[in-house]
Amino acid sequence: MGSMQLLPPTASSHAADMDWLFAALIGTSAFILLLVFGLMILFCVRYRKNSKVERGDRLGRTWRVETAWTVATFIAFLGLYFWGADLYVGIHSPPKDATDIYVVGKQWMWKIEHPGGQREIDTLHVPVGKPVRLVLTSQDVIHDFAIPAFRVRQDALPGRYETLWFTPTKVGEYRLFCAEFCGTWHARMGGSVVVMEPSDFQRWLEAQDPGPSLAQEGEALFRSYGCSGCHGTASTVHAPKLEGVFGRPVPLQDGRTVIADDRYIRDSILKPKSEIAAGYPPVMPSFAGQIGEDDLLKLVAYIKSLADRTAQNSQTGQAAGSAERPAQ
Amino acid sequence: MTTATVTGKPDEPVVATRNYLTEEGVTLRSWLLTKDHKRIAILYTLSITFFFFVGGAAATLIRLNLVTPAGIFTPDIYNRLFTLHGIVMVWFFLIPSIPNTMGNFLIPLMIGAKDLAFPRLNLLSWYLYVGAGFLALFAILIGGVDTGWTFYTPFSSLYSNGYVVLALAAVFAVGFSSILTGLNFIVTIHRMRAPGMTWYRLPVFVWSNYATSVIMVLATPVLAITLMLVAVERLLRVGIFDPALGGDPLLFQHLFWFYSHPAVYIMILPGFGVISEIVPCFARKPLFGYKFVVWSSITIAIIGFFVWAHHMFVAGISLYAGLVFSLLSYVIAVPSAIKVFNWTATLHKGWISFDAPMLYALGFIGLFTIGGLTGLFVANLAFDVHVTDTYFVVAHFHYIMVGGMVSAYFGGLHYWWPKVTGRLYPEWWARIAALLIFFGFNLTFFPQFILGYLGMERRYYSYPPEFQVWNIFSSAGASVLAVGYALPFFYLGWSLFRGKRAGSNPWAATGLEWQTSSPPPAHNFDVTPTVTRPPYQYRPEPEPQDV
Amino acid sequence: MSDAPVIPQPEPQYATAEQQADTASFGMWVFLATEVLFFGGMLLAYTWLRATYPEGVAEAGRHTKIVIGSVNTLVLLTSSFTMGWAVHAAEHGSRKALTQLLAVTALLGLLFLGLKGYEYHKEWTEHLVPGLNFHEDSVHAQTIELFYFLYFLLTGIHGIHVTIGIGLIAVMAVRARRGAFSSRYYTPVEVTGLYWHFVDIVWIFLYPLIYLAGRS
Amino acid sequence: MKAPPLPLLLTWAALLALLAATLGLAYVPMSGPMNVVVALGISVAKALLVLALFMKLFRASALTRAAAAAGLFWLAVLFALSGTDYLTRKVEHVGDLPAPTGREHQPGNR
Repeated sequence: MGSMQLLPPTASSHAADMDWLFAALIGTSAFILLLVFGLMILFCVRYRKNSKVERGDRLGRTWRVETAWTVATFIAFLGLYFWGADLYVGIHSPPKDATDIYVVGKQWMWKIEHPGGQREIDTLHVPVGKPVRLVLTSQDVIHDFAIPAFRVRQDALPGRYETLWFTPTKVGEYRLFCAEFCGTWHARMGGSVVVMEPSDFQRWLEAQDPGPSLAQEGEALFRSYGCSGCHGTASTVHAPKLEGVFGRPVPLQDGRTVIADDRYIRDSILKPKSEIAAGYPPVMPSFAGQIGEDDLLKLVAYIKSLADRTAQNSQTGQAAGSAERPAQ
Repeated sequence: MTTATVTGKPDEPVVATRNYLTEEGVTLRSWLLTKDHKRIAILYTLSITFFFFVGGAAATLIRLNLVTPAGIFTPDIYNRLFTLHGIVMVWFFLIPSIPNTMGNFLIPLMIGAKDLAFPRLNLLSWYLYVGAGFLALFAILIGGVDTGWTFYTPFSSLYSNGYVVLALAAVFAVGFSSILTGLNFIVTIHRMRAPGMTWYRLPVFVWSNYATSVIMVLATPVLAITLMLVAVERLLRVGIFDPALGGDPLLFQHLFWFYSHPAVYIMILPGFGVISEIVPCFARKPLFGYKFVVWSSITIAIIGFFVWAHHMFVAGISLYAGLVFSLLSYVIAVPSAIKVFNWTATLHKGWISFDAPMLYALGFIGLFTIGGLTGLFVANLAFDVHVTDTYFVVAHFHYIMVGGMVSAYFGGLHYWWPKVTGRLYPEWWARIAALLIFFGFNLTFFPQFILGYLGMERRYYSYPPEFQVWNIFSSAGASVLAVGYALPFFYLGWSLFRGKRAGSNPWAATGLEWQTSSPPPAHNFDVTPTVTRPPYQYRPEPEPQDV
Repeated sequence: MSDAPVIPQPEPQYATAEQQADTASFGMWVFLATEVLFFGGMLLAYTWLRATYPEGVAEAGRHTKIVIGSVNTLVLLTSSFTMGWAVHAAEHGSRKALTQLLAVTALLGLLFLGLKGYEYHKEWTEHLVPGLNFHEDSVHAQTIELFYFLYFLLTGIHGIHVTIGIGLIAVMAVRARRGAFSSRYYTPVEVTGLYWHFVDIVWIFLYPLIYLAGRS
Repeated sequence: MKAPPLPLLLTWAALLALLAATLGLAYVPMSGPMNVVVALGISVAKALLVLALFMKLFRASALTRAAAAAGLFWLAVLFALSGTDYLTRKVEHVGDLPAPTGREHQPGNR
């Protein structure tokens, strides 16, 4: 059995701010509560039916009293509003140097991918003192990534990214929950956030089997989904070659030109007929519903990694990922 | 309109032999086909009581499950329990509770009318309610629903394995019951007032039911159409709420909360009305700041529509929308605060007695104040990022809806019990129940604020062990609360047969409903009253009030 | 044409017949306010769809049957006119004109439903019914399906309203024929008229949203 | 039956004229959202005609007009406040953000 804990651990840059806000809210409420309860009890005792106390003149012009307490409460409330709004904007403005960690929610687990390709499920390792931005999405229903010790949470919606950032301030292990009801095992969709010293975190990262990077995995998927059958260099099908495509303009059949960015690549996989590259027959089938959100990420990453390669030197398709991963 | 419609029989002094309970016959048929608003109110009271105990049973099982961190039930059963609890309590108890029982019974009496404007519509509304109720029970019995009462897409439209469409149909139907009631009240209050009953002579109870009705009429259709869209989406696998189909789940949330936030005010505004009747009566003083109380109700009904997205601060709405909705939420806190101050000020220099209705009313003010103040917490953008979807929110809205609304419901039930039944309830037992409910409630729900801040999430059938202590407090409180809620069922039932005869005005209260006999005759007033004075003209000593 | 002044006794909850008449018409207005919000939810969904996928909606709009839609608008506007005329006839106590005009209004309503049914049939054969037989090769297929999803809901619910309206009008016509109304008592006709005009107004907005999208 | 009263007849004629106008204008290419704006503007005009003359809102009591306005007001609230979200939302569809490739990520590189 647990103890009679009153406050959760305070382990992020938001947490202390939030606790101060909490204190202010409690202070304001306590003042109003004591006022109301105090007066109620006072009146109930003093003016009980059998009490002989003098009633005398009652409050006359009520509108003065009314105006006074209306204005007073409104001003107090406005103060609280601005405080909260300011903090909220802060919670939604990640610093530029935050590390991006990708989180995909799925009934009923959190799949987490570090920039170096390290992967974990239901556990998130982060270094203390470094800002982290989580990029959240979901593969099925709405989930919510909640870390009470950091005082942050954010819904993860299917089909789009939401972000969430924090700077852990205290080494330790904290609970991680799914806060938006997502089905049978909603209560078990969680785990822990492990905050480590930066050096320990480096060691942890290195000790992880980094596995293939996203791009490398994407390459494997590129074959297993059969993409290489048409887009591969050896293919006889007249399909666009993807080397050097990313980030460059692509002329379309309807005369427009689009930049081959993340969106374009993704749409081309899911809705291939929406923007057909000029000079190619619209023969590609749609992969909507067949490729999961995390696989899609990997495919896009792979095609990106082909950006500065030409068709010749990518025969082996050895993605540069492992070599160029940030120094660890 | 004049007093030309005299039916002319003299009133019996103590026991009204000619009353609505017997006047039109006592057969089942005469009840099931009645058009008398008072009888329909009784029908509603019986059915609502039934659903209150259904929802209460689910709540009991939920609290039982949460005694241990591992939980007792399987997650699927637990998920169905809280969904059942939510759907039944929200749509089959809280929303119709005060309006459809006391509102139905009292509004015509209070404004000096013979009935509501559309009695047949009133009966239809009850049949819709009962039909919807059976549909909901049927969905529960054949396997239940596991979406939560909020039916969030795409979970409800694609992933849930419960009988979602049936539940949606039930809520759809009960929505129409609610719309018809609201329509009836609005038209009645506008068109059926007795001579001299100007707007500022209306009791606050009537005003707050009027405000409630406006919300019912204007918000419920949006819920109905939204739930229909979800049902079609689930049946046909095509729809606008699922991203996989090209839709937007936040569109569902916007539409859902456009109803469901104002619905909170549907639940609480009639409670304000009840308290505004009880407090002056037992303080023997006019209501302090009558016009402010009245206009704060209307303001709440209107601004209540402007704040819905404060349920969505972490759901992915834009930053700007969050700022707007939070500000508006703070604005609506002001009229609520005004009411609390006015009730408190009404006590000043009064002659206060502490009969059971007054105990409930004082309990209401206390619990509602806590609920309202914690509303400031969750309306706060940043703070909501930490506590939304936790037990903090659960505790907050239970303080409003259970601590506030149910206290008001019981307060009103006791206050008007003599009028409705012609008999007095046993005072001692009633006070015991009021105290049990107050303390049991606080024991149940106050720990949940702490749990919420600690990070215990809603809708969890099992939880980390460090949360157990507070959960045990909460469950212990729930058992006290259950006793408190069960008690009135017994002593009120007893009083139906053995209670003392009440007479027409046992509280020496003002208000037209007390001018007619108890129980009132089928057509309410033998002579249509003419009103010459504002409400709540209380004086220290009980004296006969004339009209 | 002269008919005996028929003024039924007011129901017991009313003091006078005027009060009852006022109340009925006010009740209908409040009901119409509900209806506005009922359609409003779907209109918000439509607005969202159109704002999110403008091109798809434009393409979907071009699939709609503009001739039927326009003729139907004409039919409904005309029926509103005959309804207004019927109320006018009731005000002047001309029983025969009232009966005939109500009948014409109901028939126009039936014509509307018939054309609508024919339109649905064509859409079925063109595989435009979402969830049941939808098939579309366009790149905007998903949006077109969503558009038609909303189309069938909006027009379907509107069609239910039309059907109810026709029923009400038919009842009024029968009652008028039996001489239930007079220049001093015709509230039911007036209230039915309010409902019918509202159904017309809904269509006035549905018409450009559905049929005129993407025509330019 | 007698001839219809002139105001009704004129209203009907105006409605039909507006119908023709909206149909014709729908085929005229206009810039941006002007087609929708024009079409809805004409619809509003038609609806006002029906409300004012067929439903006799001109002659109705203030209370009736308030009831009619209430529905529209709350509809406007639904649209306007939903707009605060939709018009300012920066939706990051999956795919809009740079996916991590494991090689390009440098601190400060976003």
